[in-house]
Amino acid sequence: MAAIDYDVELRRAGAHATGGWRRVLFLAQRHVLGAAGLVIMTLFVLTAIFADFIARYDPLTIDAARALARPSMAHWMGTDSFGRDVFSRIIHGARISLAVGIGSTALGGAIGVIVGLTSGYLSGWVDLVFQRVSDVLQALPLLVLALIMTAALGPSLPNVIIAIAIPLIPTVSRVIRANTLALRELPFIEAAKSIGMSEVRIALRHVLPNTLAPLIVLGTAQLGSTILTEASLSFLGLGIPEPYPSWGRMLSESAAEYVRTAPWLVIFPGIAISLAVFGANLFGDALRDILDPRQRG
Amino acid sequence: MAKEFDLVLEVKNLKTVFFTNSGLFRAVDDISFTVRRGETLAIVGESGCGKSVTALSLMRLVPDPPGRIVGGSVSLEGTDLLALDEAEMRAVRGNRISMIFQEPMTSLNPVMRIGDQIVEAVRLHRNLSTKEARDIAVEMLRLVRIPEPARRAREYPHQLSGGMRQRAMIAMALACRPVLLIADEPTTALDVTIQAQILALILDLQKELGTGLVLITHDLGVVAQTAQRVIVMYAGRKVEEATVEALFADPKHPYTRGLMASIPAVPASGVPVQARLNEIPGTVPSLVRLPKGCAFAPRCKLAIKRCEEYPPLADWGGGHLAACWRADEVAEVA
Amino acid sequence: MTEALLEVTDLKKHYPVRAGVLRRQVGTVHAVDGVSFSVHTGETLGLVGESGCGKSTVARSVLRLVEPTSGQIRLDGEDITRLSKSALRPHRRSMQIVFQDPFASLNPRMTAGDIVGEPLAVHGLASGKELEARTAKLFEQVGLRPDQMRNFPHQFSGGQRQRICIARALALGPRLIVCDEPVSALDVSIQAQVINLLIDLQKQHGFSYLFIAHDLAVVAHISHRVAVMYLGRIVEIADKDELFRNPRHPYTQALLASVPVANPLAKKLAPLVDGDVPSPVNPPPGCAFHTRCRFAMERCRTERPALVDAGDAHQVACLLNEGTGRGQ
Amino acid sequence: GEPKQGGILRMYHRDSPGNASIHEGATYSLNVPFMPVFNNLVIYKQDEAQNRMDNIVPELAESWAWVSDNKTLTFKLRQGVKWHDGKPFTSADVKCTFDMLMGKSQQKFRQNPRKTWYDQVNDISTNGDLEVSFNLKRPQPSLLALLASGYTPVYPCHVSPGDMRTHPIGTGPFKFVEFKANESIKLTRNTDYWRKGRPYLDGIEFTIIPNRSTAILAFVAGKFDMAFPTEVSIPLLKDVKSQAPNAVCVVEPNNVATNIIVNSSAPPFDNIDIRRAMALSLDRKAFISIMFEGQGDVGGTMEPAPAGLWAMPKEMLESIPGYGPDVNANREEARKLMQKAGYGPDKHLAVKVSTRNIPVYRDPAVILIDQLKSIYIDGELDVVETANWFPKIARKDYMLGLNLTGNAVDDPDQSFYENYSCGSERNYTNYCNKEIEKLFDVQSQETDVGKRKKLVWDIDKKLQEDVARPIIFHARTGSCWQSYVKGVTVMSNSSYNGYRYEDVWMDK
Amino acid sequence: MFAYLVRRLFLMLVTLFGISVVIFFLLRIVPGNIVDILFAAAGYVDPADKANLEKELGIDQPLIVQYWHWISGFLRGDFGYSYVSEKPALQEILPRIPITARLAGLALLFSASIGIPLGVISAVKQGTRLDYALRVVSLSGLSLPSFWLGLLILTASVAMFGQIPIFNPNPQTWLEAFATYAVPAAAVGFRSAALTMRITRSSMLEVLRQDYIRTARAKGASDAAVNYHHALKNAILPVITVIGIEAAFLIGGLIVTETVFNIPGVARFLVEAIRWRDYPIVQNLVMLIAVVVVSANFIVDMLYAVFDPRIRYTD
Ligand SMILES: Nc1ncnc2c1ncn2[C@@H]1O[C@H](COP(=O)(O)OP(=O)(O)OP(=O)(O)O)[C@@H](O)[C@H]1O
Ligand SMILES: Nc1ncnc2c1ncn2[C@@H]1O[C@H](COP(=O)(O)OP(=O)(O)OP(=O)(O)O)[C@@H](O)[C@H]1O
Ligand SMILES: [Mg+2]
Ligand SMILES: [Mg+2]
Repeated sequence: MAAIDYDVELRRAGAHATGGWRRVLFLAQRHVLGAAGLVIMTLFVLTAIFADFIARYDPLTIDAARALARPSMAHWMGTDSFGRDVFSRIIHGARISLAVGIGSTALGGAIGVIVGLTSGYLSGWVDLVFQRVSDVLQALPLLVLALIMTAALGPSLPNVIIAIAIPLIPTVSRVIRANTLALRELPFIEAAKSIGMSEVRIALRHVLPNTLAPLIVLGTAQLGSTILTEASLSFLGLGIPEPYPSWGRMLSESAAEYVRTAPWLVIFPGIAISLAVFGANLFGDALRDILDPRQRG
Repeated sequence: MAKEFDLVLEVKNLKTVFFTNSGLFRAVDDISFTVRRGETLAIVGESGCGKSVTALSLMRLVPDPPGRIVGGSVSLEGTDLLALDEAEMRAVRGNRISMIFQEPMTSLNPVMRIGDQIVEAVRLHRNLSTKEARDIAVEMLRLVRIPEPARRAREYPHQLSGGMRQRAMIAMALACRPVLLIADEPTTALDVTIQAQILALILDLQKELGTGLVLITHDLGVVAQTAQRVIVMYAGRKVEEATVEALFADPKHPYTRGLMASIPAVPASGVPVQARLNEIPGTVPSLVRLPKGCAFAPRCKLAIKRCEEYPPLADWGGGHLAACWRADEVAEVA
Repeated sequence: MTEALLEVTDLKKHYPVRAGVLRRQVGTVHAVDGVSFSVHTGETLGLVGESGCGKSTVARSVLRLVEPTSGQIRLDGEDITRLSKSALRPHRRSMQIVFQDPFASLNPRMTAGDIVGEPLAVHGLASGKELEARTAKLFEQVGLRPDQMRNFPHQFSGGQRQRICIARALALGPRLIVCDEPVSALDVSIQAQVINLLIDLQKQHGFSYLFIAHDLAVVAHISHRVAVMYLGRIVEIADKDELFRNPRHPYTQALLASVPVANPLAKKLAPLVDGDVPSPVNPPPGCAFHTRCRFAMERCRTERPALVDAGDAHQVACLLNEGTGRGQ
Repeated sequence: GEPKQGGILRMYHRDSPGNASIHEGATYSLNVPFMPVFNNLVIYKQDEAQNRMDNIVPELAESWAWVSDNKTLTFKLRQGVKWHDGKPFTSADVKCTFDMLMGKSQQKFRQNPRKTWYDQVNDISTNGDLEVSFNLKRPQPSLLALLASGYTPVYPCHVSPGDMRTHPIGTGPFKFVEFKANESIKLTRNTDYWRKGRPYLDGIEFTIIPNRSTAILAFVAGKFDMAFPTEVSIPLLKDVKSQAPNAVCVVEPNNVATNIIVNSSAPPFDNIDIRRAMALSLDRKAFISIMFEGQGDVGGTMEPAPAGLWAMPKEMLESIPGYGPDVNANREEARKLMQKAGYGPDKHLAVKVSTRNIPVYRDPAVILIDQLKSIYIDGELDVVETANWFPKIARKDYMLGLNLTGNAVDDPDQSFYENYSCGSERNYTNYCNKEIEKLFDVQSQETDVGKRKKLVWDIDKKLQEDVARPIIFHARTGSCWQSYVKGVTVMSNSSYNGYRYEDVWMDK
Repeated sequence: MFAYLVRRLFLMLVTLFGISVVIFFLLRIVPGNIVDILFAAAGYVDPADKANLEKELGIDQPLIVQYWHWISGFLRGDFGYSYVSEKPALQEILPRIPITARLAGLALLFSASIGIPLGVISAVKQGTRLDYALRVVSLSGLSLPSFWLGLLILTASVAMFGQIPIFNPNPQTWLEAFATYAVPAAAVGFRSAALTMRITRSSMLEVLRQDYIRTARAKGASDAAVNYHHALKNAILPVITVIGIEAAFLIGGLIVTETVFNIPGVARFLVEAIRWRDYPIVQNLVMLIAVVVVSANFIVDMLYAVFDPRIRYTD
């Protein structure tokens, strides 16, 4: 048997990382990819918040004189055909992507949670109806639904958020419902009943907090996919309208025509989207490992 | 097998640790014991004291990471299992040494037929055709007294009751006629009447096949009814070892004694008034933050200053080992 | 004895087994199939039986955590079987439950203090400082330190968690505590502590317990009277001494014989019954135990024995006991 | 070299036209694939880029003449022409076609967008199988120009308008084979074509590729012999030139004017000052430089010279407010007007700029919004789905709209009556000025081209000064084909008239 | 089992009915109809002509009547006529189905044949560099906008090979036919394979912790036998579910892919039909897609029963 360095092994297992930031640091080391994801997400959020300070030009100002400039010191990512600074637009685009991502995830999530909780908690015919409705929503292709929704509502930021949020509802509500059903069987819920607690209070105080972990995991995963959905909608001409610098919009239609003459118009927004979604996915993945107790080694 | 060993298993100074993020768990700390042919050795102790890890260490199935066998030797009929490479060890597992687990439901593969699971065990170690192996499987099921074994062999685990599943596990474990069988709490998940059936079955088969048996349990009643020799574990250590008669007649370790006293007994007759039990105060210590010296000292009425030093396992006569400085006073004080 | 605190008469709980297009009911789980018993003030009634025989269902029905199919539950003389949820609320203070699994019984996201104080808050009995003080008192009562109120359940050991559960049950000052296998999940050496605590509390406050366990020894220790269940029915009920000295039902006898005695010199294990417990969906006709009973007669297959008094307040449901007495 | 017979011309198509009936459509998405199926009475000469009165040539008509005070236009028809289904072509078919266009026949088009073209026609009369006359209410010399447009094919009498939408029958050089919506359109050579030796091609296959970048990539990769005409944008043109240096590309104006439709029936644009200010704020050069890298034209209603026949002289154009070269001065003036109307640096005017959700509409709208910022107007883009665009405009549910107006023929009659006369369905802004309308009639009847031009210039200038429908620019677009494709001519003052494909051949 | 089938079928019908209602009314809520669009294309509006046309197409009738017309026709297999092409809707839809089906099938095949093995490897090698690399690749697959990926593939292909892998309606050879579908299928399949890989991985990790895996090891089974024979058999269940659900998502992915690669399949056709408000096409096509999706879920459930003997669907 080879000699074993206990300290090394323990360090690897994270025994030194107790409490507070040491634990966070350890988790970051253990989940390098997740940490990278968190860094990307943080940068993304900071960019969105401080877009006005980071961007070097107004993202909307048109200047024919500097149209289609190659990436240079003046314009790090070049300019588009309107002479707008691509870098500034990407920086401001973070804001829109974040708004779409967080907005639709939060909206779809909130409704999904309410539906899922009610459905799982009340069961009976309410559940049956909700289940069928979510069957219906799930059998309709998400993009088709979003397409019709944006067509109905007209393309604007809030409408795009709503259109993307609606197809999210069944996904979220299914997860929450399954969780609620599982939780309902647990003795602590029965204990709450036995002390005479009302059903609503049980649902809010005991069931909901315990569905938080799967919700967060689902949320981060969805965050990424909503950003992608917005991009796809934009590609099909139904995303956030001009002149707002949505990344999807920057990539779509007209920009695609520049794929070889001015590739920076296509490359940078594409990278921005991929990176943001990638970051959200990395982080979500790690979060799932950390939050899901069954995943712990 | 070239030669018949009387001493089937000899474990010396086995140490298994877990490296976890809350620290180093010395789950098995310097444990030694032996099992003879046809003998039943019981290991008792409370939850988390290292019984299962001991068993898994013998099979070399301790999950790594986080676990690691860090010392000692396990010799099965003279071969040191810890020195074998993984392929050699695979040839031993399920063949010369087998194990039955606590949860019969989760320990069987839910998507495989019972018969196929036994067939697999046989074919991994015997060069037999599927047909021959299937015959053996049915035969084994018959041996563990499953009615209509040929039909049951084609069923899936969920179609069997808990008792029958455990019988199937036993059939699988014994299919290759191992020299050593490890049973890790084989009846804890079962009802008392079924438990009695299963234990009787295991003892019968053991007698029939001459297998050495390591029976792990936390139920002193089961120990009394099944074992020839007993090891008592506490916090990863062996604190006492004796023949079953000696242990029950005269427990030498305060923990063993406390345990025996705290177990309510079915009144033989006329005992009954509702009365407080003798309790052992405090809780089982965490394996990471073990007290210095004797791990039981903080809960022990007999604890003295000296207990900060770990008491060696001493022979208190007739092979009755106990790790306590005041073993000879235990009977009087308690 | 005095007036019964809890009186259960002919309690039945059938769960539907549904199948088919419209989820029509195709069968019934006879989880509890006509159970009657009473618990007096200050008394402990033990309830034993094998897994799945309906013990927990009895416990839950008594507390109206499941709605009984039929029968009557009287608490302190008042019929609570059909009370509405709100009418039931005041009665909830009189009866509480402690479950088997102390891990699952505590909301992992609440502090121990909040968990124990919650019943008081829900019933508006205390708030703020007072709530804290009363919670602290409850902690002391069950042998926990008040400074542990801020800790979360996972920071406690199994025994301590069960104490938290007990403290929560005590909060409303109940008169009846239903204990559904409160010690089965605990370590042997801890089990004694919890049983002692329950006994001490009973002595202090005069609680009544309905104490459920599958371990005969534990039941024997804590109970005044013991009822034995098999497949949804009580097959025997008697004073503890009487029952253990003189078990009359073959099932009770088998149960007693199957318990391994912690004495190597005592008789070796000899299983008295073969086979498995039948399914409660299709309980055998007649006496449910006849499939495993060594004394089964032709009549047992068709005739269902009633629970009859065999003298000394010893009731048994076995045809062998009709006039004579013991089965063996 | 000598034209060669044979080969199938593969072309991509920018989108799927709704149907195959030219008379029921108003987009050159229809003309490009279906013009080859038909013949007109007369047609602009297909191998000359500029459409002019003097290069109109006979087609189904062998000759024509203006008679009785220029109030009757008589055609002698070609003999022996057969429809693709074998039936003979006669004067009855001509009468049927134009009666239907005027809404006089039993059978009706589902929609008839160019009905107004024949407002001055009283009736059609035939004289035997081979003569047909258009009897006018008053002289209208430009009728001939309208008849020469690709929009004016002759339909057979014996085929219902419904069938013409799905399976058109014509007399043209190519026969219709199939039209799979969103997928492809296939034409095959009319072996029985009256013009001997034509067409050269065995057939034409259009593959519908709505995604422009995919389409261009496919052209560059050699999948197609020809790109969809006048659809190659200036940036893509550069791309094509670098990737496929052998391809032949031309850039021509296409007589499509990008303009602003102003809702003058509601505040704030009911105020002429604000309308003027808006007109003054435009930096047309910037539009052209952004959209076409400089390759576009500034003009009034009529397409600018030299491709356009009716454009105002430069000095005249620059005298119109907002057309002057000094953008800053214009804007200074605009700001004054705005201040007069009560707006200023502290009080901006919020305006919605509605437009269709198509890049050629959206992009100039974005630039417009940016330019309006300079005169205290905060514009917000309101993109409208095609389905809702006209109903919205018709409801007057907009403030400013960015619109494209394509002119089928480079003739003032078509453009003035359609877009500026009171009550015309395409007069989206409801601009109505009786005096100007009188001038429309005057110029329309004028047979002397020189005099007519003067009249037209004055009208055009007045229309711009009234800010009826400010024209921002006239576009230019590219057309590309592989070098072995010969005989293609891209029209320079219309994008609706040049797709007979009789003269196209492939040197392969 | 039979009762279960009947019950499932009944629920499927309920779902399909729900979908028919949703899509029907959703389409009518969306402003604008075919007539508006036709007139928009012609650039003018004439209220009388409009009314005529609306009458001709029957869209002036009360919604309930329209719904009944449609749904009763649908049940009889009469899908009506496309508003745009004026051809029978079925004739428009049917030829496009095999194209999309081939594409989707290939993408799913791609997804399963790459995702599952890599997922197993990643789980078995958990925590190693290989695992990290595979996870990064799979996550990047989930992060790339598929139209962007498609565009880059097209561009690169033209730049490097002078060839463009867009749809070829008349492939000459078997290889050409395969190439027509393979590249776009790969572009969609990448995302789907990434998803499958992730699910396989986490499902495998879950299963590898189970007691019966330990039992298998205790029998002396080799790692390969344990991983592929014991674990994968159990881990495959959630993977099947995800692949089943993917079927619905795939349609969404196909919309952009069919656009970029100019494939005349149903997905793009659907979008085009929505744009034209071609109700007969949209409604019937959505119903057909829904039937496929719902059936896919049904098949997945049935596969469950095949793979997991515990599931017997008695209720
Ligand atoms: N996979 C693991 N990771 C970390 N620690 C472990 C692991 N398995 C066991 N341990 C630790 O080893 C110690 C001994 O565990 P073991 O399972 O042997 O106890 P046991 O005596 O079998 O208890 P029980 O009666 O509950 O089965 C425990 O305290 C536990 O914390
Ligand atoms: N919600 C339910 N729906 C259907 N059947 C149920 C339900 N709850 C319990 N049962 C069935 O009722 C029977 C009695 O269950 P119960 O939990 O009361 O048994 P128990 O005696 O407490 O068993 P254990 O000792 O395992 O806790 C069992 O067969 C069980 O499967
Ligand atoms: Mg164990
Ligand atoms: Mg129970």
